[in-house]
Amino acid sequence: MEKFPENSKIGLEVHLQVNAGKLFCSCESEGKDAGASFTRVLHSSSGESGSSDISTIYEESRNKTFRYLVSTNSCLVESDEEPPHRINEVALATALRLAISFSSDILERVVVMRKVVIDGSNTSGFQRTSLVSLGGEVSRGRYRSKISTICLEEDACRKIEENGNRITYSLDRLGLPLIEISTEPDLKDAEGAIEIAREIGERLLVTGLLRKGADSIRQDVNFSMGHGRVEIKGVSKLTAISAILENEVSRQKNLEEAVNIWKSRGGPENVSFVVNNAILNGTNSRMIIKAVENGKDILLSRLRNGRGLLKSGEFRIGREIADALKQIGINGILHYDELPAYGITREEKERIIEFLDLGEHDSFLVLLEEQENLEKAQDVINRRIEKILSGDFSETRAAMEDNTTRFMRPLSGSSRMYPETDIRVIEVTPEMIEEARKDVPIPLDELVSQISSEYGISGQDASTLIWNGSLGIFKKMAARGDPKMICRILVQKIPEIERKREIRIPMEHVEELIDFCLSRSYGRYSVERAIDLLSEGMSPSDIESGNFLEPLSESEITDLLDSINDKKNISAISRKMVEITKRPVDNSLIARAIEKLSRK
Amino acid sequence: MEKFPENSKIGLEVHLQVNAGKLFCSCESEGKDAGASFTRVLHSSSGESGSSDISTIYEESRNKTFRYLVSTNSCLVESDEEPPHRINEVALATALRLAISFSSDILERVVVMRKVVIDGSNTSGFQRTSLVSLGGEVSRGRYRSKISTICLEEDACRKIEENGNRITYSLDRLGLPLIEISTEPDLKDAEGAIEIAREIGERLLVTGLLRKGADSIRQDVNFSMGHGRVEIKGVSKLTAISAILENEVSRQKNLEEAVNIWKSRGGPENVSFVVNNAILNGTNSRMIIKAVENGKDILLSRLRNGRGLLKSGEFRIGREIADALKQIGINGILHYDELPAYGITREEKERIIEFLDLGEHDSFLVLLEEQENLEKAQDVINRRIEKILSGDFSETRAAMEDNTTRFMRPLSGSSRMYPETDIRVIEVTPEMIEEARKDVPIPLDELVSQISSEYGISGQDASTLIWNGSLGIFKKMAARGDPKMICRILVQKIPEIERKREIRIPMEHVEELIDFCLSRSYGRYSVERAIDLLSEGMSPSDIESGNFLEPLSESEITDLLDSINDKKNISAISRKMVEITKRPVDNSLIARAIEKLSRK
Amino acid sequence: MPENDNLPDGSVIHFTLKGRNLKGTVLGRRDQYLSIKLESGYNIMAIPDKITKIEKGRVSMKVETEYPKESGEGINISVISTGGTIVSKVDYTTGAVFPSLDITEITSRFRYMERSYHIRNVPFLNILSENMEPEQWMNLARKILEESRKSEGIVVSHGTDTMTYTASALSFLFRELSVPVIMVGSQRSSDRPSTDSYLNMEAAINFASTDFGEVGISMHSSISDERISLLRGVRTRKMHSSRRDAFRAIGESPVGYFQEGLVNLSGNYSKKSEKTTMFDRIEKRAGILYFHPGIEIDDLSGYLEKKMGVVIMGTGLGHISTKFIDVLKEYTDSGRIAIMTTQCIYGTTDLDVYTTGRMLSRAGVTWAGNLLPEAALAKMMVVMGNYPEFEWQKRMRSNMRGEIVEREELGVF
Amino acid sequence: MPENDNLPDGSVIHFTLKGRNLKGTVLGRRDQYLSIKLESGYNIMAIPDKITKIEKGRVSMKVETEYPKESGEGINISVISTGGTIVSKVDYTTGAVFPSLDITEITSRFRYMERSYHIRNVPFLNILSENMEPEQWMNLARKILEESRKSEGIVVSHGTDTMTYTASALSFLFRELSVPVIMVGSQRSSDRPSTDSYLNMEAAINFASTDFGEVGISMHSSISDERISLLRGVRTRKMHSSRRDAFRAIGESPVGYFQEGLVNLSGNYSKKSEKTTMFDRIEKRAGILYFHPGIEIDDLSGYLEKKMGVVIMGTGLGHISTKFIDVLKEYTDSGRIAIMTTQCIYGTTDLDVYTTGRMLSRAGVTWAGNLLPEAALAKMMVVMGNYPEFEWQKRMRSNMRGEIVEREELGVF
Repeated sequence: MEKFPENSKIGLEVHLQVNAGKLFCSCESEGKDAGASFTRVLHSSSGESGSSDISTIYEESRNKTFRYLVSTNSCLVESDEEPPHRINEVALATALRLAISFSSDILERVVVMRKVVIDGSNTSGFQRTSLVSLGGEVSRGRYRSKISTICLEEDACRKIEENGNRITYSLDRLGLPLIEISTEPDLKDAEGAIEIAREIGERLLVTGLLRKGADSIRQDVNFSMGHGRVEIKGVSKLTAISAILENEVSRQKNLEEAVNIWKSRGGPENVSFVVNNAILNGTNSRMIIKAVENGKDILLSRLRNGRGLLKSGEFRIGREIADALKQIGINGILHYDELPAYGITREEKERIIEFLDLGEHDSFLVLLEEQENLEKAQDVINRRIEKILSGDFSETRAAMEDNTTRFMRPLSGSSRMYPETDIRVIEVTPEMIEEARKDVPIPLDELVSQISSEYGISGQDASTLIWNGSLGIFKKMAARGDPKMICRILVQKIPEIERKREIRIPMEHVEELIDFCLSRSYGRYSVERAIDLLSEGMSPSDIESGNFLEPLSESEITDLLDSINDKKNISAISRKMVEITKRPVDNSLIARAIEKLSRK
Repeated sequence: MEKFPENSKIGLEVHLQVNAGKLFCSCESEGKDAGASFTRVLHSSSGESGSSDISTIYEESRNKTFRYLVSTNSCLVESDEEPPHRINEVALATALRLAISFSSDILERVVVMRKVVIDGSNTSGFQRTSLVSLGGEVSRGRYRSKISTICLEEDACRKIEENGNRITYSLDRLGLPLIEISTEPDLKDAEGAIEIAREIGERLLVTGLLRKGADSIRQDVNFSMGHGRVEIKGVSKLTAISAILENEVSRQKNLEEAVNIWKSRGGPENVSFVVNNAILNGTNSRMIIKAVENGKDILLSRLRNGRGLLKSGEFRIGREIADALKQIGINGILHYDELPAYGITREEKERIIEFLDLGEHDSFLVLLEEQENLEKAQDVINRRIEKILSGDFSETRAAMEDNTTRFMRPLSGSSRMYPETDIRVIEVTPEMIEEARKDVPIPLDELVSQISSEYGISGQDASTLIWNGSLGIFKKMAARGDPKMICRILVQKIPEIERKREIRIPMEHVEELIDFCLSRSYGRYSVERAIDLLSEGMSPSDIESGNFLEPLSESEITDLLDSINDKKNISAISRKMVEITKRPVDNSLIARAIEKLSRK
Repeated sequence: MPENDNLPDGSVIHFTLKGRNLKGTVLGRRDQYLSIKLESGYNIMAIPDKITKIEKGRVSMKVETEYPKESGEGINISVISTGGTIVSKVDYTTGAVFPSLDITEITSRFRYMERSYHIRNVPFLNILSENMEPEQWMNLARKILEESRKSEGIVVSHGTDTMTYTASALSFLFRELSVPVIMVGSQRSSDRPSTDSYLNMEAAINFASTDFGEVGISMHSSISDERISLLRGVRTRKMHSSRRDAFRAIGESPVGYFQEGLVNLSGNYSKKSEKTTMFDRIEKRAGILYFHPGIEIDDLSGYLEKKMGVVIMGTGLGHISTKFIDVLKEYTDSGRIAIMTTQCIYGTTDLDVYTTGRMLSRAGVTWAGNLLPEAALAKMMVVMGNYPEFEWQKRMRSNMRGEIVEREELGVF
Repeated sequence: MPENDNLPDGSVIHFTLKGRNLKGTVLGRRDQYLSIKLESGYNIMAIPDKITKIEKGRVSMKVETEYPKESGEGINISVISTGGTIVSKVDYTTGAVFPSLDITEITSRFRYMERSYHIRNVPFLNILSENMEPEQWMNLARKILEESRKSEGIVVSHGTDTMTYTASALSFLFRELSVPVIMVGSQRSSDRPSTDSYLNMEAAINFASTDFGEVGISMHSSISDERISLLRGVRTRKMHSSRRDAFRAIGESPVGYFQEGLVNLSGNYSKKSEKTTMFDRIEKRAGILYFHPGIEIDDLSGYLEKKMGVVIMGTGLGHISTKFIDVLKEYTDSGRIAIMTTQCIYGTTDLDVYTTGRMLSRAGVTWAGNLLPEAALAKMMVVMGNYPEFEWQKRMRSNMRGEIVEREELGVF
């Protein structure tokens, strides 16, 4: 395991999905495919004056077509066919509650901005985002971190497929409210980052408004160790933070070492490709043959002094170059270190070495690409090498499944932002803040012990209720009696039956029927019976009207026992009685009835 | 061959399609399938007071669904989705011209009526028709007939398919203007009817406005021989009139004879069906088995005194009954005379005879039909038998392919008509009549000899020009010179090339190119060359701009001869020269050039 | 031809015309021309040469329309007619078309109808729908209220021209509905065999027996006689002058369909309530203004004064020439109301997006999403009639009867 | 905070806000609030605790929009802008969005555009389209006439709100056209990456190089960035307030399409003529009246007097309450013109069918098939301005520019 360097600085941007519909329209949080789609291209307004944001241009150059799958929770707003509606009041109130909870200072005016993102993940070509509060602090255990800002923004589309220049997205996630909490880079190690991120996530969880699902909490991690800030996007699992940061530390160390070697050899010259389609005549390499068939040219360039640095030992400059090229849609790059391979023989490699007149430490690059893209590719490679050589490794990187990271784009500057003119400036009134103050989320462990002691349930159960999102219904029902029973239903019975039958039982139905039972003083057996019937697909109104929930009285049980021979197995008797009457039975009443009978 | 009875009376209703677009909208005469369709049902306003028209009710009872194939020459008017537009002025003027031609008195006001027809052949459920003139006379050779009325009406849909209760029509023919010329029943034999019908058709032909195509002239024939009027619908070929009328004479004679026999035996009693699904238990008849499988019941009835009259010798009362049943959608009827057959054995027939307790002259009917239709079927059969027994054979019948006729419906009365409220009453102004008088069609033979003598072409050619519909263009072109050449092109060249290549050469292109040639004094060879090029798919503008039509001059020919060795076969030389120059050649010029060369 | 002058309509005459002897029934006259129905059924308009004989007795030109006031057995449905011809009949003797209220013409076509529904025929008005006035909306609502105590569903037959105005007005007038109120009309009049009235009415009666607690419209879904849509009154517009499928839900899907005897509803509607209650006033002084280039401030001056409220049909998201801003500000300052709708028909208004919109908004002009102009007019008349002035703007913006579609999906344009 | 009052826009300040030190650029102020763009790019509106430092120099709040007056090589196309923003740009320093006329933003996206077209940029007006007035139609027509002598095709960029009015007016103003006149706009403004303006303009330039001799409109066919429709100006309406595909041909199909760099026209259009000629007068005194229940005779009295002609948007086939018949008769008797259109938008008018229609017809009201209200208004202004009074009615009924669809097919509704 890599040691974290002394000068490490770690900051977080935690994004929390708020389960309260969409931020700028009336669509619901969840939706499924609606069976329609449309396609778009995006144009950057590339002639902006002032500091044009290089990341924008980078993405623009990709020249992609985006296909959007319409979801049942999308409307003209997500399709970018209608102006956004007014802001979701619940989402805004939730952001205010979190801000208060973290002692962050709320701004009196919220200005909605457009942040240009033209990778297609937003149909409009921008993400709506607004600064809600400044400053604050979050702590957990021995860790403590300053908050810089809390923002309320829209989530982006969910990527479904990427196929060459055509990317498919779903609209289902687009427009969900995200609360973004950014910390100062004041953490020193991965464990601290994990703890702080966890604390932030739990604070929304406690409100009951954290959306369920895999991507409900996502974090970006900012990291620096002296080579500039790297922003690692899309870390979805907290536990991955350690591995990712360790890998990033190695990468930067190795890169630093490779750069030193390269410089010591005299450094590179500018890469400059020449076309030589004949050089591999007669090759058996399927990769080459196919490329040529597809109209690609063979571009060759010397890479002065680069031998062994592109891929050998721990050195991976080849990958840095390839990742940069991928951003402009160019994939076919080969280099000295990896050959012979891909069907290219040692002899063919020699031909290239000879053709390019390589020196002892020189490497080469082979690009399979149309000649017309030569200059663009050359430019990207040279800029990439120049940046690495400068020792400034700052950039935006994407977290991968295997906990490595890949180059994504240069760091975004402020120059991607301009105001969302379709939405008026939102006034945060004292009344709104007053309202938010009434219900400020407390830390999860505090809440757990509070619930546990208030209702007499275990801490484990209290925690499960919170994570399930069923604390709200629990509190409502528990106020009417028998918290333990209700807890058991919510924590055990329902999750179990949902798992077994692979269904979702709507919470509002559960609520309706528990209410029905409690108002008639029916007990646990009736409630369990109600859940069973719901899980079989009956509607609450059918269940209520059909007298399915009134438990059998002792006298009814006694009467029924007449027709049952074997009076030993009480649960078998119970099953039988349910089968006959379709009503719930309290087993203890059966036992009592049998006993009474036997005493007669 | 049957002799026509002395008291025969024959009248005609000749329907002529006018080639001038549609009568009440702006669609063209011709169109093809547009790839869309819709379905409709029709409702009769069955509660009308006054004499409700029995034919309407008959058709209504069929309970059918109509599917309409949209054609490229239909619009919302044909779909019955928009009110009719104002009347087609050319069609009205043509009706006026015909009226004048037949000395029929034109009404000063034309009132458009709706004639209810709910067999689906009109999307609206009615045909628009209007009386244009009264009286008049038509004669040909020794035949002479009085005209009763001339009407201008809409043509109906073209039937595409009939599949149980679902009938498919095309909208392409719907709304074409039809001129209906009705004669008094003053003809005595088929030949007269044919001659008069021909004369009427030729009179529209002469105007150049008779639509081309198989159904451009259709006639209904009214016939009576003492048993009431029979209206035979849809005689499309004139020559079929003889055979159809002869068959009708036999049918009525045989019917009369059968009725006499039946009456002499004491006549029938009312047919009264009983259900006996068991009677043919164990039968091997696939027809019976299938019917029972389809949920049909077996209905049986005695037919008192009817033995041998339903189908034996020349007697066919069985068919009269079956045809009537067919109108209400019932097909499965069997009777005594035709059994054993259809897999029903003699023994099974005996079982029926026994069950129904038949007397010596009695027949029986077996109906395979759901019991709930029993009364409807019984009613139709009894009414049909009653009518036949009364000796009143009057009805509307349909002409069949084999020149027999089939019962279609009772005669339509006047009670199907009411005014078309969507269209204003049309004023026929003195100016319109004056205009029509300027161009009154004359009989075809007069026109033929007039054209023949005026342009110096044969009567045959003149006649062909008229039938082809190319008289108009001929006259226009001929006025500019060389009528014979133009006639040859129109009468021979074009039809020949069209037949050979199976194409249609647009007349407006021919006209343009003939005009082009004549204006440059290019002769026959150029014009023929133009037709050839058109037939190869070149556009007139390409032909004109490409110098393809200027004939080779004698000097050009002489020059070309240089390169040709064999100077014997002039038509081979001609072909070669066309091939090289793509220009027309006058063979006589080749001959002259060769001669001159040989004399050198 | 002095002899003609005294001929009453319905006389059966023998006459000569251009020398021919004819017989027919006199139907009327225009100038010197007699309109005569010949024996062949054709009508002619002509000046007879001579009338040779006038038969005794006359054909009646007036048709008595008798019909059962109630029929069928099953669920009680009241069919209130306002002059839309549910069933027209043709008198083939004279060729006259006359309306009838004989609803059994429709119910008797299907046995299930006769067995399932007990129809109450309630004649109410007999006018052309273009002559419908706001007062009559009130009266009609009261009649529906009355019938709601006798029946489980109400069908209102109505001319199609202003049907959506009436449907909107009824929607706002009823605070609660214990019965479905289904409006029905026909685009092809019922005197023709191809009429759409039969199927529309069959569907309407079926819709009227559901738990739909709103004011709906029952009309053809397509030009085929296959499927009938149940459309929400406040979100529907007649979008074609003549087609059977002219009625379209704007910005949403139909609430349900009727096909092959079966009703299928989406669930996206208010269920009927325990009782029916209604507002009892209407403020008539409201109107619609269609903005267009060339409209002048002068054009509005007199007009606005007469109205307590005005629905503006602006362009796009809800714009009009900025020269009107001051006039409108003055207007709303005087306690009146101006609501912006869009002449695009489809899509929302939004006065937050463009400068002109923001200026209008500041001038006191109200906007309410995709509220339709016709629905806005009806809503305004009900709101102004029944709420205090200071609530008008808030009420106009609120979604009272589903008249504002909060989420416009892609498929509905 | 008196110190703020003198801060000019564009000042770069260091300040404290709720105890935190921040830096940003002042963009403006509303009440006591300063609008400040922070270094992070976020704008805030706040009252700083204290301004600690004001940097020297200021960020310019005005953006100079420089653009080439001509560009590209090939066919000459004049692009006349009327205030529709062909290209907007964002100044990321201040976040300001500003219009630009730099058409090379579009043409330079595709090599074929630069090679095929020589674009002349012709700034003409800079107004919101809802402020367009009939006089400007005339001026625009004259500008087009002028450009038609220099270019082979004309593109007119225009705000979408009143684009179809202008397109109709131009259609009638030009008696002959030797160039295609293609109007183009955008429904999503061009300051956003998802704007439709680029593709609409690319198509417009391509349409402008065909033999189309009418006034057309180039807008999205669907919400996808795939296909652009060429629509006939006189038969097109903006039918949705916000969607890209808002522009619809009413009662007919689009004249053609542009897709993947290729133009495909149907052939159903007038070819361009040898020369361009135009009418040179317009009668402004015409307006549109939207009929609705509750409209009163009083409402019209002042209005009609001011207008030489009125377009009525009636119900259904063209009906209004019969109480207006006398007023209209008087109006048309005085030599003015009233033309009936339908508020259904789709479908024809027909005053021959119903009683009310026939009464209106007798009262002198004109009708012209499915002529659209907006086209009727423009046509009326041109007809009244250029023909003698006795020809008005006849001209309005005649089909001058394809504004009346003689055959409505099934697929177009």
